[in-house]
Amino acid sequence: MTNDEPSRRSGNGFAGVVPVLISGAIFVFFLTLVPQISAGDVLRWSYDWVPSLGIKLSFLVDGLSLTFSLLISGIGTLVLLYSNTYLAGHVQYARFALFLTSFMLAMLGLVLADNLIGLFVFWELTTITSYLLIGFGHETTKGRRSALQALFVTGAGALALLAGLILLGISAGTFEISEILAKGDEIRAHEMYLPILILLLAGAFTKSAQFPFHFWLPNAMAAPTPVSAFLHSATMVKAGVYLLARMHPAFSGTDVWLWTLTIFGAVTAVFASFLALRQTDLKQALAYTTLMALGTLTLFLGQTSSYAITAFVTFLIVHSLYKAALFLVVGCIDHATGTREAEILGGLGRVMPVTAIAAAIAALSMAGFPPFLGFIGKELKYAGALAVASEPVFVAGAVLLANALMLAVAGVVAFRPFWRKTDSELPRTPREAPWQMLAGPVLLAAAGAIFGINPDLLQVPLVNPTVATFLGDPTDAKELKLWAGVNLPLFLSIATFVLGLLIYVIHRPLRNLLIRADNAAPNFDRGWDAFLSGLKAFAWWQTKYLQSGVLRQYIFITFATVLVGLGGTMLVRGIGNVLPDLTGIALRNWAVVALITVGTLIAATTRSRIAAVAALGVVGIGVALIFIIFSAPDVAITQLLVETLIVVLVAVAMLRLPFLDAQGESDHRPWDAVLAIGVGGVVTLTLLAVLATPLDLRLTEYFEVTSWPEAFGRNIVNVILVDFRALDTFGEIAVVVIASLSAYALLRTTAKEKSE
Amino acid sequence: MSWTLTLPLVLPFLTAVAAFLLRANPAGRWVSVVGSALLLIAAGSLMLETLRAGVVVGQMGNWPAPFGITLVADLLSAIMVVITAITALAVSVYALADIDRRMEMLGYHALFNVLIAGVVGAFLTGDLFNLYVWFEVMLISSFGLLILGGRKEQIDGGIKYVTLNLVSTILFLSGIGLLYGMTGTLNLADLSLAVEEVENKGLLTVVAVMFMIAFGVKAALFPLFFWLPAAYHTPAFSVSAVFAGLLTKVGVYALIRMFTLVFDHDIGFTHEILLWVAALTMITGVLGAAAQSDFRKILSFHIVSQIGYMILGLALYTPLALVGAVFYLVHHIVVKANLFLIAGIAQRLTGSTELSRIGGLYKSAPLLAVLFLIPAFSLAGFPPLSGFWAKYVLVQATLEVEAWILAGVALAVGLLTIYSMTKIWAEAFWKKHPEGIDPTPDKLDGPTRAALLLPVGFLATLTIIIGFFPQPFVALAEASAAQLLDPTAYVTAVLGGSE
Amino acid sequence: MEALLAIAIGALVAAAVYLMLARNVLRFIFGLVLISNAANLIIFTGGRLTEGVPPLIPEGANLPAADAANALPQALVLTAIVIGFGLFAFALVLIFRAYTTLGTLNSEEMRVAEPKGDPLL
Amino acid sequence: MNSIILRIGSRYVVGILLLFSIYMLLRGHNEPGGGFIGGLIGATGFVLYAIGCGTADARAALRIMPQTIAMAGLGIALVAGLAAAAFGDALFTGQWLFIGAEGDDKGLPLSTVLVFDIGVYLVVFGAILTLVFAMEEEI
Repeated sequence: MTNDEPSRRSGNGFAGVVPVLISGAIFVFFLTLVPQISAGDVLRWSYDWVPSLGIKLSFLVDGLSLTFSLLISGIGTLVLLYSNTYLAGHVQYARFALFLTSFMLAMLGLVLADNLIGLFVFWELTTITSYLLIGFGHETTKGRRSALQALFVTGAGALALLAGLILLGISAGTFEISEILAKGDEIRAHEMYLPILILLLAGAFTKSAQFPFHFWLPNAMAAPTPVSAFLHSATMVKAGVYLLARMHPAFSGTDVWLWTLTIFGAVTAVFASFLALRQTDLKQALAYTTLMALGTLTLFLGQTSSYAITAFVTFLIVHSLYKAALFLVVGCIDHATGTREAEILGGLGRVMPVTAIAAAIAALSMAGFPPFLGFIGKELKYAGALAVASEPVFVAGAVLLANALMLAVAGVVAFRPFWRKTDSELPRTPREAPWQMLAGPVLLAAAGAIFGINPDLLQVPLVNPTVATFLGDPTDAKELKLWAGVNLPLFLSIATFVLGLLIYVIHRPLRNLLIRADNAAPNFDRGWDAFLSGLKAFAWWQTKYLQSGVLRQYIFITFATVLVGLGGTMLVRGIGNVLPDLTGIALRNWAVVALITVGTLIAATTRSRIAAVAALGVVGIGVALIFIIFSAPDVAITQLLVETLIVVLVAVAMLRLPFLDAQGESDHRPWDAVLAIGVGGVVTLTLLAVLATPLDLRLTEYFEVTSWPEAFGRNIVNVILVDFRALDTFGEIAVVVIASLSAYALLRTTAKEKSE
Repeated sequence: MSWTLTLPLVLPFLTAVAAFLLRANPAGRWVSVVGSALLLIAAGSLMLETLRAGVVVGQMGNWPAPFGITLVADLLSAIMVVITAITALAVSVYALADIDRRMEMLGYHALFNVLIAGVVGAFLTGDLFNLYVWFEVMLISSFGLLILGGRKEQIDGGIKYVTLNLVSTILFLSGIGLLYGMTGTLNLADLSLAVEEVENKGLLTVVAVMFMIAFGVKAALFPLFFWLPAAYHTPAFSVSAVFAGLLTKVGVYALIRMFTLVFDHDIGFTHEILLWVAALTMITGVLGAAAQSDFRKILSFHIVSQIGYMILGLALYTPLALVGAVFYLVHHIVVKANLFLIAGIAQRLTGSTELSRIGGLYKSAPLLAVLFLIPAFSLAGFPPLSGFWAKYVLVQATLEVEAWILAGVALAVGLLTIYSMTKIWAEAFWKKHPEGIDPTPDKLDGPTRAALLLPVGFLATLTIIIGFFPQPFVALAEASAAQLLDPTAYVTAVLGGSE
Repeated sequence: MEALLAIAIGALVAAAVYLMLARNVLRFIFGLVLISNAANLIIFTGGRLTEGVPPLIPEGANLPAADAANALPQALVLTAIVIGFGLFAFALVLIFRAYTTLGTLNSEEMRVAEPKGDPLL
Repeated sequence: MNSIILRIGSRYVVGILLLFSIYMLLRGHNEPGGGFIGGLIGATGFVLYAIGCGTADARAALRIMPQTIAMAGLGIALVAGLAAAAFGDALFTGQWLFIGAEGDDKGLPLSTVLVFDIGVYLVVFGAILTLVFAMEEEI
């Protein structure tokens, strides 16, 4: 079951240590900013990146970005420390660490960016780096498929997002986020509000894996477990949530905003919780609870009440802490036993006591038991849900159901593997994880407990300033407390425990039911395959018809374009009167033209090679006669010489070439004839129209005047060739040289191959 | 003096002659490298001169415009010449390891340098007929390079390439004849004034469409692109890299030049056509790529698709859109040439370019993997690489004029580009080699490895520089777009500067 | 006369296009010869026609005869003829070579670079 | 083709055609002719020679590989254009030297323009022969 075969060799050298130190330092740096930010300051740093396009690389540290930054760098440090042991001695560890660190930096950039385009740049950087991380198991088809799926789905959303951000920038007249947020009323009233909102939501929902774009996320679990812990607790998937949160002050407060977020969030939360319960792979189960959390967070962002916002902020932190801890725990289990299958695992509590305790604490927080932070989060969720003015029952119901299911899942993931009695054979004999791998789960779980017992540690430094980013005033934040008195949220909490425990007890029969239901329901993951093969089939189909490989068709389309293009333009734009004037033409000239025409007709229709070559010669001579008659001796001589050479070359080549048509093969092509006559006709019409316009002879007059006095030549044509337009002639002889070289090369390679 | 203008054109010719006469000498192969390096210097000084003077003009043979042939470099021309020189240098170094002795004896270096000369000439000339001549110089050298080596698919691809390009050539030539018959002049600046005098505007539009089709074939626009995917995967890798980078761009350049300078009398018609052609080009190209399973064929179809973006910029005809077009041109040359070079290395290491038959490069050749990711993700438009800015500017330009469908197309095509690039990545790099071959670069000797990897690294670095520090490039593209939209400076420099 | 020539050029183009659309690529070459002639004649005619006065400056004079033919299109046509010849020569050799390596002149059978049924990945 | 008459005859023809071609080249600036026409006529002589005596003989008589001649011609044409640099003029500016010029009589004109036309002549001459020789050897 494990995708990432943990190696027992140790030591990744610098590649292992340096990233930990970097991210640790970043975490400490952000910690030092906490007092300033909680005092109400906002830090801003800006660099004119592309002033021509109004794009700045500007960064903003406020409550929201600081909270995110702390979660990202803090969890990042622990994950990197963990990975160094988890993937000890892996040949590609250096790349892994590089990608993970880059991902972390991109994520930090994303949450700190104060410019729409800057934000987008980092957004896409997380897409790229996560693609590389998800595809870490790149030698398996599954790994590659998952990576592509994540990239494609989030990439599609990102393009919509880009369009949305550009439109937002154009509408607001600035790309600086803080300036845009100050113009909230203007934006909500703007005619582009709805399109922009839809585009932004498309970006956010794909990134945050909201239903119906959720399917890529569980597949992304193909990545090594530490990656999952990082991407799916505090970072990647939270990017979408972050975007919604960031844009909240400018966009929230409309019905569209409220209902889109509420419905998508609620549906995702409930739907995902059921799917979570359906899983037997611990990591998959966690992945789906991540979806549930994201749904819940989105749901709360729909609101503008201070309860909802406080609930959002608290649950954001809670979820990051316990989810990262649990993912890492699952990694420990996997590492120790070689499996993540819930139905096999059991009884690990005795051999892995520290892991078990960390798991238990994190799971209790997840399940929302007091005195952990999860409890406070849950209470606030209910309070927030009830604060929804129009449909409190719907929202509270959704939250209740989701919470209860989450409790059950917590039991499945963090209780059963440790405390259930089992006879199943484990792939490996388990033992306790090393300290580097325990540090993460233990610290994160402990944080959940400490903040739960003493919520003030969180309230002033982080929650209040973050709430202030939404509502403008830190005092708007609701108080975080374990005991809020006997109220409706408390009753809902109790109901959750009862329902959750009930579901846990019956989770195995329920799971079978869910599996059956899930199999019957439309499968988005299979839909993805269908989409891809449909895309390929369509591409294949259109290419087969266009790029058919048949030269005749290419030429036909090209000439058809000429006919349609020129003819169509003539019809639409008109070219005036082009009636040809055929009076007063000498008989001699009629004869020459007749000669050319007859030669042309024979060349076009004959099936005899000799006749064709002879006809070409006749046409060539006819054209030369035109040149002679109309005072162009140089051209005429050249034409005659060249035509002779052409005929000779063709004749020589034909000694080896077959007849024009195979025996009995007809080459009668009515449609080609129609096209050909059409093109010929269009050319004649255009030329007639051109001849009806006056010709400006300035250039020629200049040549006539200067040819002898200044260029010392009496043959004006030659003077033009070697002096006035010598550069043309130079290019021309270059063509001749290269043509002969190329032809020579062609002939010589033939000779070579034959002798071989 | 006009020599800064002339040198970038003369140098490749000198290099070609020298390289050919020295072809039997082992040192002959270095002539190309040295020549390209000198070309880069010359192009750089032309760029500086252009930045200083705005428009640099040289009257060949000292004959005043519009009577003789004028060479002109405005910013767009100078930018294109510099980027041509960069590509030439990268490819000529790569060719040291890629081109075998037999091809050299048959004149590879002469063909290559004359090709570059033709490209530079096309960018620098201010004369329509002279443009035709440079197109032909370029075309005939590309014919030679395409078939050099003489494998079956080269001949087959060559037939399609040659026939379709010849059709385009004839159209171009006829168009010149017609335009001359109406205006009596060939000088582009003079033409831009002369067409205003033409009374029969309908006829002028017809001729404009004729040029559009002729250049459309060169630029590989829908539905005239067939020659490109039919041939670009067949020649030597150096050759397909330089083709991919430069040839279609000359067509795009010609379109930009003609449809900003000369044919701007009926924008509502001509540029509207271009707009939809651009969209269709983007879509068919990217779908074509999605249907392919060969490294180079995928890349070839993507050229078509991305030409669509550049034409989109031209067709929108706003300052920002033209910035996008120019920026896209530059970015795309660097990136596309590089990807073809990488395809060559991948083929060397794994034995094929057919994706189902190769793999394992990520594990065995991590440096190459990085070097691939940079241009590939840049092509797909990921920030902060050069392709992102190109795409960004164009999308913004499209949104500004509220062309929603086109913006949607541009973005969706970007997504499908990601799909193709990751297909190459997943198959050639991530997947195990199906025959268990270890594609390690260690099996190449040191000089070969250096000759192959240095140019790739150089171009990748350039991609990163453009991506991370886009401001100077955007500013340059802006200035260039301003010149294109208001050609007064160009026209006065050419016509007035002669007195 | 220009009008008559315009019609003849149309006929040349039509025949050339018809030939170029044929299966046999040798016919394409024939078409190429015809259409090159047509393009040259377009330039020549576009510069208008003058009978019997070539653009030469007689000995002792500084100018050609007042009604001399337009020299510029002649020079252009000359250049175009030569370039056209270069391209033609290459195309002919290419087709010759195509026959010796691919064994056919039928363009529908030339499917090496773009084989039928390219497998989908 | 092993006729003695043809073999001997072709030798004379080569000489005559070469002379005529040079005549055409030199008069080109003032009367119909010039480098291109001259080069073609000159090449025709060697083509006939090759038909008469075989390409091997013709190549031997020519001594230098025809493609080298063509490329050298390109070089000469380019140098003729570059010569203007020495006089501070733009590329392809004609430089004239009139030997024995008196008043209206311009004497014997020598010019870079003529050198350029000689380049053209050599290119055409060399290129045609490259092509024809290779084709004859192939077929």
